[in-house]
Amino acid sequence: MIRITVSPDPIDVAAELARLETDGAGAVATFTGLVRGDDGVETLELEHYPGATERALEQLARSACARWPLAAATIVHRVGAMTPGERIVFVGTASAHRAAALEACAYLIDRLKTDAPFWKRETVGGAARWVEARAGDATAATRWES
Amino acid sequence: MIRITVSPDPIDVAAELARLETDGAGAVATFTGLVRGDDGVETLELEHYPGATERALEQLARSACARWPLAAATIVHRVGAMTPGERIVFVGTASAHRAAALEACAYLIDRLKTDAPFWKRETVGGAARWVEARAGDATAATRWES
Amino acid sequence: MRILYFAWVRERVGVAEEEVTPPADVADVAALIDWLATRSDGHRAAFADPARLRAAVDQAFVALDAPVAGAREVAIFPPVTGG
Amino acid sequence: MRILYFAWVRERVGVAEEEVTPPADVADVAALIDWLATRSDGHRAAFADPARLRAAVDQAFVALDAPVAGAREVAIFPPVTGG
Repeated sequence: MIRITVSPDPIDVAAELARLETDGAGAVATFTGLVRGDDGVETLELEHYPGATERALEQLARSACARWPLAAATIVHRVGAMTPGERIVFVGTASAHRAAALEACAYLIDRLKTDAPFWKRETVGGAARWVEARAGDATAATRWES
Repeated sequence: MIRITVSPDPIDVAAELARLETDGAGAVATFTGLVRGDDGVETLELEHYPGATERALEQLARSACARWPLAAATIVHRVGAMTPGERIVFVGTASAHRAAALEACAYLIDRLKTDAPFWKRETVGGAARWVEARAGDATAATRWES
Repeated sequence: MRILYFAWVRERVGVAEEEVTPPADVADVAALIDWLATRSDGHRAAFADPARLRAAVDQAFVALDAPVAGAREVAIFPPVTGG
Repeated sequence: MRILYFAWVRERVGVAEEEVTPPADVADVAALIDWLATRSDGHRAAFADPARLRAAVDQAFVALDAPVAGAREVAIFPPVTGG
């Protein structure tokens, strides 16, 4: 079962985990990304492309389900303003096989970084700046091409 | 920070996740193993080697911290009697780098399957049988040798 | 044709979206961007370095040489930085 | 020397642990298992197929040719199946 959520609400990982577990598989893998306070970041704002974002995440989850035998794939991405320590993104997979759950989870977060229309703006010392895309993210995403 | 728990109590994944998140890294990866009800399994019992088990898990977590830059590594393994759908094992890692968190999490669960003294006994149709070790688990564990 | 802008592209252009009717010889996204650049100083500043721009046509990511004929919605934005 | 048994090895032997004093010529785990096998029919049944046995000496996993001289605790058990 695929679940996609893009919302300004805080991410409830316990609830997401519980839903993945009830999908009846023996193995659940998750990844949670948190706002980092490095370099004096005070707030982070996430802008997205409504409609296209949900569509991109849905396609990404479908492609994971096509590559691995998954019972469930969940992607939750927060948008709007948040502060260091808060959750930005949660990705979870459930499968009968632990390798499938673990690999699909890594795939989803790697590809999400390059394939979904989100943009981060950090505020440091009261000044806002758009975060630049990192070459390493594109490299991580390409390792799944085959 | 390394946390090892071997206990007959149910595993509280929300609490474990919260602890991993407060260790201050930006990336948290988890794996949860659940008792599967395949083939009519009614109950599962986990036997362990008290003392040696905790020591093996501690060594495993330390070796993960030596291989990857982790802020935290948590292993929780349940022992005693449980029923399908319940959590047997939780592994969690926190790092500044998502690849480190994801890889270390996969490493911990792969190696735990072969390196820690636990034994499963299933009850099916009222009859108990010891679960046989799977060759695939040994193969998965060896991929981390280098 | 509806044009959407995101992140610093939106800020430089000065609007989040606009309705435009490009001339018939605007065949691909790159040509559309060149044509849009003439609309204001903000547009010109936003599109100064096409290597830093990405696009979607009707909500699907495309390369800048993708055709725009028949498109209802074209989005122009910087490389994505989510997750 | 304290000997511990786990899982079906424990069930076949009939006890979870016992204190033994093997003769001086019992040098490694394999020899210890052969010597323990003479203690009862249960021991003999538990140790019938050494390929299915694993061991730990003083709580560290070892191969069956590992020495037991000076060991305080030796555990004998089937391949592990946790996780």
